[in-house]
Amino acid sequence: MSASPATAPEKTQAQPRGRVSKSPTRLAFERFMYNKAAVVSVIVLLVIIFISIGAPLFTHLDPTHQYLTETDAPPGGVHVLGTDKNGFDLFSRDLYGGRNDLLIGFVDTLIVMGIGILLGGLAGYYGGWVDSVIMRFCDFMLNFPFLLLIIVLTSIFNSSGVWLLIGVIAIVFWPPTTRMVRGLFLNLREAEFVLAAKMAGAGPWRIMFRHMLPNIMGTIVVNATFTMANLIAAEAALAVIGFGVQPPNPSWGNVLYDALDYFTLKGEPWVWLPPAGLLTITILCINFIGDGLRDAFDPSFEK
Amino acid sequence: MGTYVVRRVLGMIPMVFLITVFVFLIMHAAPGNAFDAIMNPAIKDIEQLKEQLEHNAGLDQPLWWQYVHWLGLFVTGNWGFSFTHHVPVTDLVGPAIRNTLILGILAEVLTIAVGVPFGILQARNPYGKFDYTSNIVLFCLYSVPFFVFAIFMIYFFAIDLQWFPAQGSTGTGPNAGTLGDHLYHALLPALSLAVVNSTVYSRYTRGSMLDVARKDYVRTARAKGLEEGRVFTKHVFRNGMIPIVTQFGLDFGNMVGGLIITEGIFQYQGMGQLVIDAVNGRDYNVIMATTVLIAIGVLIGNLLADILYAVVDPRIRYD
Amino acid sequence: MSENLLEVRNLKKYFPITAGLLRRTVGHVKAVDDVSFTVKAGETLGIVGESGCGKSTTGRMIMRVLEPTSGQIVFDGQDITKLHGKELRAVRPKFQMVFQDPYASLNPKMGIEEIIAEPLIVNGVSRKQATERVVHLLERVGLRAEDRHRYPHEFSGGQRQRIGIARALALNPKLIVADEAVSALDVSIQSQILNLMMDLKKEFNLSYIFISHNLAVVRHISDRVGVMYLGHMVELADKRSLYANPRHPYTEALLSAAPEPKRQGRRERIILQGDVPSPANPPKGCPFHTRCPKVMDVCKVERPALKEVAPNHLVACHLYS
Amino acid sequence: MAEPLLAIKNLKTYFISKDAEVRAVDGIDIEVQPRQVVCIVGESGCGKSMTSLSIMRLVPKPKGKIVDGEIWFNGRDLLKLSEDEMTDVRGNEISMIFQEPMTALNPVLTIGEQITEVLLRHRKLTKRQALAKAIEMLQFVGVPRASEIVHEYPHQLSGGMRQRVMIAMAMVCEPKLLIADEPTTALDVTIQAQVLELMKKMREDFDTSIILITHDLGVVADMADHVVVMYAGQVVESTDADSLFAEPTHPYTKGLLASIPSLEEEKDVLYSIPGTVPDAAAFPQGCRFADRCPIAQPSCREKMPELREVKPGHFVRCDLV
Repeated sequence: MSASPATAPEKTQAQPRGRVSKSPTRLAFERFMYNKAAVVSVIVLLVIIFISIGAPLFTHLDPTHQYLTETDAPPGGVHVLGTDKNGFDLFSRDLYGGRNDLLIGFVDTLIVMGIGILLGGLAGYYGGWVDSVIMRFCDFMLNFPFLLLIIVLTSIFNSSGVWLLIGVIAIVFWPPTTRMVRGLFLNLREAEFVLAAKMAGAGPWRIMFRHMLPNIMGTIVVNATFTMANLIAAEAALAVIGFGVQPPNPSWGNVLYDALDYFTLKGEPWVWLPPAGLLTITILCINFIGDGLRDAFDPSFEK
Repeated sequence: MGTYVVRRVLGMIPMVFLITVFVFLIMHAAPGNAFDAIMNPAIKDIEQLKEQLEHNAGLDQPLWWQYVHWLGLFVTGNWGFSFTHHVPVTDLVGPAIRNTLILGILAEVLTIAVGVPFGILQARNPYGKFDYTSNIVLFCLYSVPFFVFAIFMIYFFAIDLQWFPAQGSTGTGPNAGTLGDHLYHALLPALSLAVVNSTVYSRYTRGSMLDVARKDYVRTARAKGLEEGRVFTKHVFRNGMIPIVTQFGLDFGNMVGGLIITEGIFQYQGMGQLVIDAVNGRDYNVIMATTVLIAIGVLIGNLLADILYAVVDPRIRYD
Repeated sequence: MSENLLEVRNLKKYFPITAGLLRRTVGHVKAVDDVSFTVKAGETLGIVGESGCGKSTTGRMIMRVLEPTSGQIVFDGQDITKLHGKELRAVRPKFQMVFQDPYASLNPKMGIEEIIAEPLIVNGVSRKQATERVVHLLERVGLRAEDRHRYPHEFSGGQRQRIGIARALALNPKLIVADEAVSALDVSIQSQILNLMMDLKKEFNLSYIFISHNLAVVRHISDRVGVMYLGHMVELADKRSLYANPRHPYTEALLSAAPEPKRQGRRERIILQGDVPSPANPPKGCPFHTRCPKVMDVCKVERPALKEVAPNHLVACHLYS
Repeated sequence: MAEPLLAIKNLKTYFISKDAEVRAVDGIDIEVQPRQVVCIVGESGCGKSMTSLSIMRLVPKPKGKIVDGEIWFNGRDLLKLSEDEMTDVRGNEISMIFQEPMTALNPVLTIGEQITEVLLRHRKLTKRQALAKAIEMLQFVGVPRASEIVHEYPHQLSGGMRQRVMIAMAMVCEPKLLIADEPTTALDVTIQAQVLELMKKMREDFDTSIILITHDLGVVADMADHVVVMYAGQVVESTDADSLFAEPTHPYTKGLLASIPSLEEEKDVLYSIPGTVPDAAAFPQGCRFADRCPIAQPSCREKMPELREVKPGHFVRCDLV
């Protein structure tokens, strides 16, 4: 206004001085790019994704092959990081293992968020008996000793494929997300702009997906990021007690599992340090990205 | 309040019932049983023997019968015999519960004793240098999976420095089985759970305290002439603790999960270790008993957290 | 007298209260309890009352965003009480709403054009036509055509309320319910919006139901005014008659309590004792008898009916029976 | 005239952040005489609430900062007191009530605890004596069942009752000055009338001066001895209440009064002040009202007018009147 000295007509007031109008999403993106830790994390994470997907570029060894004549070999030579007590090449297992961890993290996050948005959205939007049924089921799943379920299912349907594990983890992790999404929808249900959309004649799907969802998408994306970190940690935790991805299929967790004995821990740090480090760095990066997203979507959140 | 507790307890019963049905079905849907796992294939007439054993154990009956049979015995306190340990399940469960409680309570006490005060410390002087640096450190620590942390703990404190045992829940020698011995064995696993968990509580406490500090009634307290210390203890702290109690309730399920894995890593003889062994050995009776107990444990934990919540917040009315 | 555009008959909204072990319904919050009135074409009906009197609930039921417990809403000769889904959406364009909170009533993630055009797009108007209409509407409510490319966060409260009005006008409605539409605005902005609404009414031949707690604002904009108390309509009259000669003791007290910005010739203030009773447990008989300075024995047992005591002046009070 | 109880001189309270300096209060002078009710009136964002928080030295840290000025109270400059000395003043010599009685009371402490807290801080009393005093005070402000209410929590009371509790809490040490920041804005009209009446009684019985902050000129007309009109962080008009309503002089005050609909007289079209309040982070160089002023001259935009005495005791910040 200081820039417009003449008696400006009422309607031109209180508007940004000559700035291009930016959508809330664009503003959030700009705020995210301003966050150094988050941007660095994105780069590091991309590197980790690249080396696990591009694992054949770095090693020609097969991570599922047991070099039975060369068990417990120290680093050097063909086996860059040596082999473990079963004769698996550790370097290739560390590289290829990331594929499974990232796959589980990514796919399960998609599944969990998909279920969460669908069921949580329905429960929160419709309320009443729809809400009751979905929420009772959620409560049941939340109280179910889920770790037990995972252990039982994975050990029963003993298979080295990851898809069973992905399915089981999804079953266990959808309820908290559904609950959260339902809460978000419930908060918005009585919002005046939702009533306005109803008044405009918009149907339930339009209201849910054009009005409510975009307004909670920020929170959901942030939550999805943290969920992904949790899911990767959860798979690894299971693997560490022998119930995650089953050998010979590699994962960072099951490499750690095979290192859990006195002599390996004491004398062969090259067995357990790389997978532990990769796991921690991956989770750290994802969390930093989540943190950056949260600040970007909600600039009022602690600053 | 009384009605509420009654309703919640009554609500737990169908929940526990459903959980047992599910676990029972899952167990029996699996190929193989305990006898496959334990029998020596060299035995003569193995098929016949197996059938005999299965008949004795009731495994040739219809599934529903087996379930009803198990349920009937279970509610009367007869939890059956462990196929792999060859002792009554009740004998196994007793010490396991004790060990797990020692570990769990120690871990939770450590978590809260470290996490909450640290969060308060940060909130007392927010946005300062200390707050800023500790926030970054906590965030990094929070991202370390607790089992990775456990491995490092074992490496440094058990293997390198030899201060603590690397595994087990009791030692040998004259002190074996005393409370001190139990705590000594539980400390390392408890710490590895607590350090990472306490970062969650710190972050949460800090946020909650800062949130409350912005509330109108805190301004009122200042307008009344109260000194800063009193404003904090009486107004900020009390209200700031309310969401932390909620967090405690939400955490309960996670804690149980963490305990099972920690016990696995440290070979600590609690419920978690028992479950892992039982699952690996297809030991039905043990699986059923531990599952029901863990489910009940989680439910009771959630209930306690809800009651605690009502105690600290007079606005909550349960009716 | 023109035809009634809207007839509301015996409208009720009860919200159940549950308690006990089995969550049985132990009572009801009687938010709106047997309210009837009409709105003529081109007329503005003001509804005043204090918080919790049921005025907003009434407005929302008429707008069919809240299900009535019982009663009938006849709009333009059609009973719309029981319409649902497609049928309801077919009649919606004829009645629209302007909301209280200029910040919450616009979707922050949508551009202004999308916001105003939504009712048009949903009802099958082409993009191009919709844009033309948006430009026209924006100019009509005192904003610029270029503003359609902006987002809500770039506008002030008063400007947002203009956008909300433009959206309500998009489908050429016959009736607009304005629920505390100027309450959140500063006085100087409030008068801008009131003037705009009165201009638009003439131009588009609108009817308004103007819901507010502010008696002076209601007087300014309305033709007839209804006073609500604890879910009931206690007085309903022509504006002049109501403000010059309030009949119901509650209306009288309400008018005397509203401070008028002048120093000389202020009316004697009637201070009511106590609070409004809870609508979950309303008093028997006349809902106002617990605070009424003119209470009689009959008031405690029998609820007075809304009756015409003077031409076009209806009161629910035993003083007039 | 006697020595003023409170004299604010050239007070400046700014909000300073990385990219902006928001001049919430920008050089105001206000005097409050003993037993006087001074109303500070203005629209949202004019700095009236920040003025009151500045007197209490409770401006939100770390961004808010009193950058200049003096606040003389009872012969001392409050801005020069140590934090300890200031806590002795708060709640004891000056106390304050706020707009939202729901959020201004601590939800987890009983009413009794919250009132006795003030007494235990400023008076040498035992807990039992303090509780007795609290009950007495609650009865005095018209809270029924006072001896039971002290053991109840804020959420169990109605809005009007909560504000009475706030007043009891503020008055329990019999302060010389009560600052009431929009005390009735969140309340219904009939409850507002009760609370305003109570505040008048407080002034009579305790000889307390009151600074009443409000946006409602009706409340001002009802309560004020002296009125200070604020606009964009500055005082634009300051005079006794009678002359303010009889001869409003600043164009803003005039516009404000003309834009309020009346309960008693018919106004065809309300006057409306065009435009919106300037951004407090970027005030124009000259008169801050110039862009909205009907009589503005080019000179108004060059030089900031001083607050000058146009008649004895009547100060106006405008060079054209």
